[in-house]
Amino acid sequence: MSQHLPVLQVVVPLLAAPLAALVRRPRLSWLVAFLAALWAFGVAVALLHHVLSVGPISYHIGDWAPPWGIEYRVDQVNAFVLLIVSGIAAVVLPYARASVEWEIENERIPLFYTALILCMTGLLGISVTGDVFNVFVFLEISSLSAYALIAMGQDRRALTAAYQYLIMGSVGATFIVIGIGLMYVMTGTLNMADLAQRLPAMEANRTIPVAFAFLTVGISLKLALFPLHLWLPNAYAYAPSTVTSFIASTATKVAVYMLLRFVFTVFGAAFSFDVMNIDRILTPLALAAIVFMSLSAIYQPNVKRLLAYSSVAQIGYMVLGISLASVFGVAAGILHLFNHALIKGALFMAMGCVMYRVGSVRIEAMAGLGRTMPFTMAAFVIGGLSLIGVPLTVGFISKLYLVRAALEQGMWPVAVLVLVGSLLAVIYVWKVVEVAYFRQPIGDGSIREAPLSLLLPTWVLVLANIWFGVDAKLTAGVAIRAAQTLLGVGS
Amino acid sequence: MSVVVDIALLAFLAVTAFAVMKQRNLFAVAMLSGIYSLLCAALYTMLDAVDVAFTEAAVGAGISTVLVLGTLALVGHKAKKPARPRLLPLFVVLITGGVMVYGTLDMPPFGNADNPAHQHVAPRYIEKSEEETDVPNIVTSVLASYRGYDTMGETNVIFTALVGVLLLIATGEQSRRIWSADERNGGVFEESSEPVEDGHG
Amino acid sequence: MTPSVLVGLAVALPLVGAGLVLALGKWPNAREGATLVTGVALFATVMGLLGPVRSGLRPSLTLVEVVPGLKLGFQAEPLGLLFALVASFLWVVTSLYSIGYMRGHHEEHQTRFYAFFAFSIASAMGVAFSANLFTLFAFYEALTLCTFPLVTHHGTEEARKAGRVYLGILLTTSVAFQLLAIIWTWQLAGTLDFRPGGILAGTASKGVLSVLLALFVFGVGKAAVMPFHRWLPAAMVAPTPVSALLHAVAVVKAGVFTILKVSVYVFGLDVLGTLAATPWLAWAAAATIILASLVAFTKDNLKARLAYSTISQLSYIVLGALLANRWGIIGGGMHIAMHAFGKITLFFGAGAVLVATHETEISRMHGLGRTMPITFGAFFVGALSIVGVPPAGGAWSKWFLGLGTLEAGQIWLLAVLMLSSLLTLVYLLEVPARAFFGKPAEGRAPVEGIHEAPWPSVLALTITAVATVILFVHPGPVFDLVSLVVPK
Amino acid sequence: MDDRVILRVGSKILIPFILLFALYVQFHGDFGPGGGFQAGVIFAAAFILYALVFGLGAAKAVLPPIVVHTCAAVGVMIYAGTGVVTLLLGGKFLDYNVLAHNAAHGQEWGIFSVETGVLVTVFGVMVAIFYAFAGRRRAEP
Amino acid sequence: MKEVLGLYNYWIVIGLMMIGFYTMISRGNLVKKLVGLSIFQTSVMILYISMGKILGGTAPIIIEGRENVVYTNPIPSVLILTAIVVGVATLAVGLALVVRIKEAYGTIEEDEIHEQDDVM
Repeated sequence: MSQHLPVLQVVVPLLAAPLAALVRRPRLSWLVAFLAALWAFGVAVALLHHVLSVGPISYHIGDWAPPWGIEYRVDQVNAFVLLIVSGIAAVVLPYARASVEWEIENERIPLFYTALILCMTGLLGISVTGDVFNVFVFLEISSLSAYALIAMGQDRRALTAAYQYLIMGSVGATFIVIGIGLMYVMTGTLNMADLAQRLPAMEANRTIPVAFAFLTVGISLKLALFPLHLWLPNAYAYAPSTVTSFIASTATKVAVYMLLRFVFTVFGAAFSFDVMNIDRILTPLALAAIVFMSLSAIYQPNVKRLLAYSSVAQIGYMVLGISLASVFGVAAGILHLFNHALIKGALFMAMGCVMYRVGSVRIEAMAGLGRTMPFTMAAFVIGGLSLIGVPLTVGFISKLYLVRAALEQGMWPVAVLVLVGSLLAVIYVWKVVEVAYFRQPIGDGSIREAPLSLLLPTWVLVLANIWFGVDAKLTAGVAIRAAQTLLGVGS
Repeated sequence: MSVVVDIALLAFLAVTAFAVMKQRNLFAVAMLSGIYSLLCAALYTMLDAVDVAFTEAAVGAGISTVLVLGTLALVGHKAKKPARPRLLPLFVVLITGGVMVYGTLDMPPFGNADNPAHQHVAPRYIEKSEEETDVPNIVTSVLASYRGYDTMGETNVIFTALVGVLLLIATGEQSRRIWSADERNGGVFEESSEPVEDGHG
Repeated sequence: MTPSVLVGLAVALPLVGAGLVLALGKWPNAREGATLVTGVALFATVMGLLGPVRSGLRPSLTLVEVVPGLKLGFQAEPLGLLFALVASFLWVVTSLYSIGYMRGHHEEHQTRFYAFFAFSIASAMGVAFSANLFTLFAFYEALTLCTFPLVTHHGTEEARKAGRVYLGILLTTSVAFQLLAIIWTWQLAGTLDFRPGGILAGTASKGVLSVLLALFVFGVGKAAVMPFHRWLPAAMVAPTPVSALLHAVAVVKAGVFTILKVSVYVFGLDVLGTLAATPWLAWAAAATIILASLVAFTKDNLKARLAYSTISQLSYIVLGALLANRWGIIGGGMHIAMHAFGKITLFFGAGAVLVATHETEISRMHGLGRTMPITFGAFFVGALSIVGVPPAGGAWSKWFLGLGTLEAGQIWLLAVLMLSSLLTLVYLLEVPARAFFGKPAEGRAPVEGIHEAPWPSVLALTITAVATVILFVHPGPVFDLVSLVVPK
Repeated sequence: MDDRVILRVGSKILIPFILLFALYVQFHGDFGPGGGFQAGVIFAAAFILYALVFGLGAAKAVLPPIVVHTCAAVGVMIYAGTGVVTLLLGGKFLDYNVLAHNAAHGQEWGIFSVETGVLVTVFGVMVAIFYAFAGRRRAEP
Repeated sequence: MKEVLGLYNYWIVIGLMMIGFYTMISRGNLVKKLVGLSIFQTSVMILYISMGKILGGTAPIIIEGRENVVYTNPIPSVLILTAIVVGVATLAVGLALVVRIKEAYGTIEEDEIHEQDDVM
């Protein structure tokens, strides 16, 4: 069965989704979803292990050899992304049970879990496929379910946020379709590897650069690259806690992966950087994201929104790494992909705990939580330190690689801006911490620590933040190898 | 002959699309978009894409129109006049369109059998599909077998749409919790000034 | 136990202590007992390393390799050992002092206080024994974060503001400059290990290395070179034992220690001496010495005056490092110990006055010397050490620093040192002078009813004052240890 | 029960033909335009017509929501399940060749099976979405 | 001349796309935005199908017993079948959202919704 792992990664959750809808009982559908996530995680671990020890896997669906059939192709890059998506799902689902029971009406819960698995399935599907149109199909699965999930938030602004996301997401997806169409018309193929072979002959052509532009803009909309991020803050802020935790740590990451895949594998670094000069656009935008979005985060009165802005800034770090186009830079981007998933997962889950007990995530609502919810706030503090990039947390490792990559190319202003971003993070994280620890608790003192079922998964991620910050050999090693694969150097 | 029909259809499409943009009665918009789909279906037939034409007619003109009308029955049918001409959207659209036109300049000419798209993967389907799958309709064989996995994804997409729709509007009653989430705490952390129906405080 | 294990133990013990403190929070006596026992055990552990290090061993311990080439590891070398010895010894004394102070002052959240105190010491040990720049930076930041709750201990608006300044400056400098410098070093040298003779020789142009040096000097915000000194006076809102140990010894010494380490083991004195930036930065330190002394004059609040005095004295050590010669390093290294004992005595004195009389302003301490003779006597001895006159230990370090300036041919720097000593003499000795010879301030009840602070506090400040004198009589061990850093 | 009698009678006559046409589209998909998706839409159209003419309640009586919801889910499972069966028979996912003794036959079976899945899902989804919209009461401003 | 005519076809389609796109991003009515999206997507589909067309070709359904038939490229058709489904799926979810927004805000005009949300 092990040769079928790539497809089982996607198909089993895909079968679990209708099952979760059919069982109709909240607890049972939760169980189905949880098992699906666990399965996906197990398969992802096996795949990563296989890829690292044996090498990339190509799976021909329907036994039609590419480019005639659809190929699943797993290498170091997407094996890592699969691990992130499924890992976060496996942690979020145990967390979801209590949180969802509290935030979602009972009769909707089975469908909620169905949508959650569908979202995960879509993201896994995007990551694992080697066919550009298949990317689009699974992108839509994940997007449609994400729109619905975000709209489940209790605040009515969740609805408008979801609508805005739907509009911008659909524009992005349509742009991607246009890009795919233009590539197809010039090459006659949809398979990534095949495209990569046929595109270099087309470099002098005017159609391919346009295809490239549409794909990049479309993907940038999906990954919320500044200034195309407008959908993100509200969507993260008003979605249910579980949804925010899951989507914030996975959806944009997979979009970044798409960017990597198209820029490096399909078009090739030589075309993207030497002909299209994509770095001249991406680097300034990434830096602008880091600075302006961190500044915006400082002024947010709602902590989930604050973290959302911070996410846009952090996406800037990933894109910055990619735009450096060196092994270290791309590795830093990929590493931050993983690390930021851990960081934001932990932070949003901590906020979910607060939501569960306090009913609000406004900054004022944090007052005194350092005393009333010590474990939740400790999780937030550690997550926040990791976000800032304090040594021995994952955030530090990301910044280390990123700054080094920038220095390697003599781009010291970039290095300085990256660090300035960290300092801005200090301000917005500390704003929350101060309120939590220095203000008197409000209310009648009925606020208690969050239940264990919420705390445990949160702390799993918090500890992962430390673990992979202290021993980053695995993650950094994979990231470096992934970057080498993408850039086609060494191995 | 076919070129004339082709151009006429495209002209009709342009008129319809423009009318959709200008029209403020949403019922009319719904009907126009249905017409747009039907015209598209006709165009697809002209372009030898009969399966697509069939589907567009059934989905675009049929299901989509029914959905829009069903929505309008719930939300009313008058659209406000746009406050003022918006320059930014126009700018974005012109740029996008300009870039696309630029991109077409090197595109292989319309309908030419030598185009690269017709030379690489497609020929094998045309030559071998009957033999390999015993299905004369190549679109069906590609859809269900060669690229069957895409179609599975597609099936999943509509299933996802259903899940989304049901999550949003499954119950007949209106959602209970549509106001600010902070309301439950007695408005201590009031975030939105939007009061509950009877107002408070 | 092998010396390597001792190194690890030195970092781990305070952590264990913190755990014990938290566990015993409900029983104050047991809790303070735990702190004291841990302190003594720690000191013994560090002492255990003295023999091996003096005999030339450099026991080391690698915990984990974070990413290839980047290790979290410890190594005992003379300079770090000296810092660790000073910090661990003074931790015991300060713990003793704290017991009197915290109880006498009826402070709240004492468990949290002692726990974070222990965490801070663990971080300081980590800094002292770090085997490479990465480890040093990790514990440097940990030290900042662990002391933050101590600075803001009272939780008042004032404390919070001070906390913001504290964290703001220390994190900004360390992240924006120091971290940048560290990653740059990593990129240039391919390693971050501390090696005798440095790791940067021949890796980049002198211009680049000059920039790098400047990044280090200003990036180590804990060394409080102006203009990044504001955090230190701000930190004075903390309870006095915190100011005494952390902001006169552990935290600030971690800063200057970092600069010494970087000078000796990253740049190497040979490289350092050739850089254009070195003399300029030395002058920045010199300016800090003078300016901080002048500011100290204007402060009536005793702790504020001591804080500015600290800023001034820290720059002596920075200056020592930047002289880039043997005497400068020896003088700087010795000053870590000498200043520590002197300054902690002064802070203990300030705290004792506060506990006994609730006075913080110098102008209101007239006549207190008569009722608190031990306190002010000790204060006098401490002040002498800071000024650098016999019979206190500070005389030796200043002597070697002076030698260093001469060897570097910087006669004007020597003049700066002299002038500053003169200023220090005036602003520090003013305090005991007023206490012994001044008349009681108006508006305050006469001195009856006031007596010495609780006995643990008095005992502590006596110990440090005596130690200051002993360091004058017996500077040998300190000198021997430091000179191992820069063999002839 | 009044002036819409022609509509009612007309649709009653029409609906069976629509259903029949849907089946034709489904099974003729191999040879001409059409297939599971189009057939599903037409199938659904028949019921939607029924609901429009006879009312939502009547339609739900004939075809309860739970049935259409189940259809939607089961269709997906049929499709993916076909793939799983091919896996279990030792082939690649969706490799229909292993479904029968010769490859072309297997393909036929496989395509039929997945088209059925598509039909069932599309039918279920379309009717269910229609139910959802039609069953929603108008929001009073 | 023929080549310009060939491209002319594409340009009209691009014009259609842009009308849809403009409707979508410039109009404040939420339903109209979705119709604009739908026109945008449909026009992209026309582009695809145009790319697949071979002049003088016939629909890609194998005709038994005849040789030398030129069949139009089936791949764009296959892709667009999927795209149509995706389009209607997006439309359905979008419309459901509009229904909910109407219930929550009492309006489906973007500016009025913003007004309600901005009054903090």
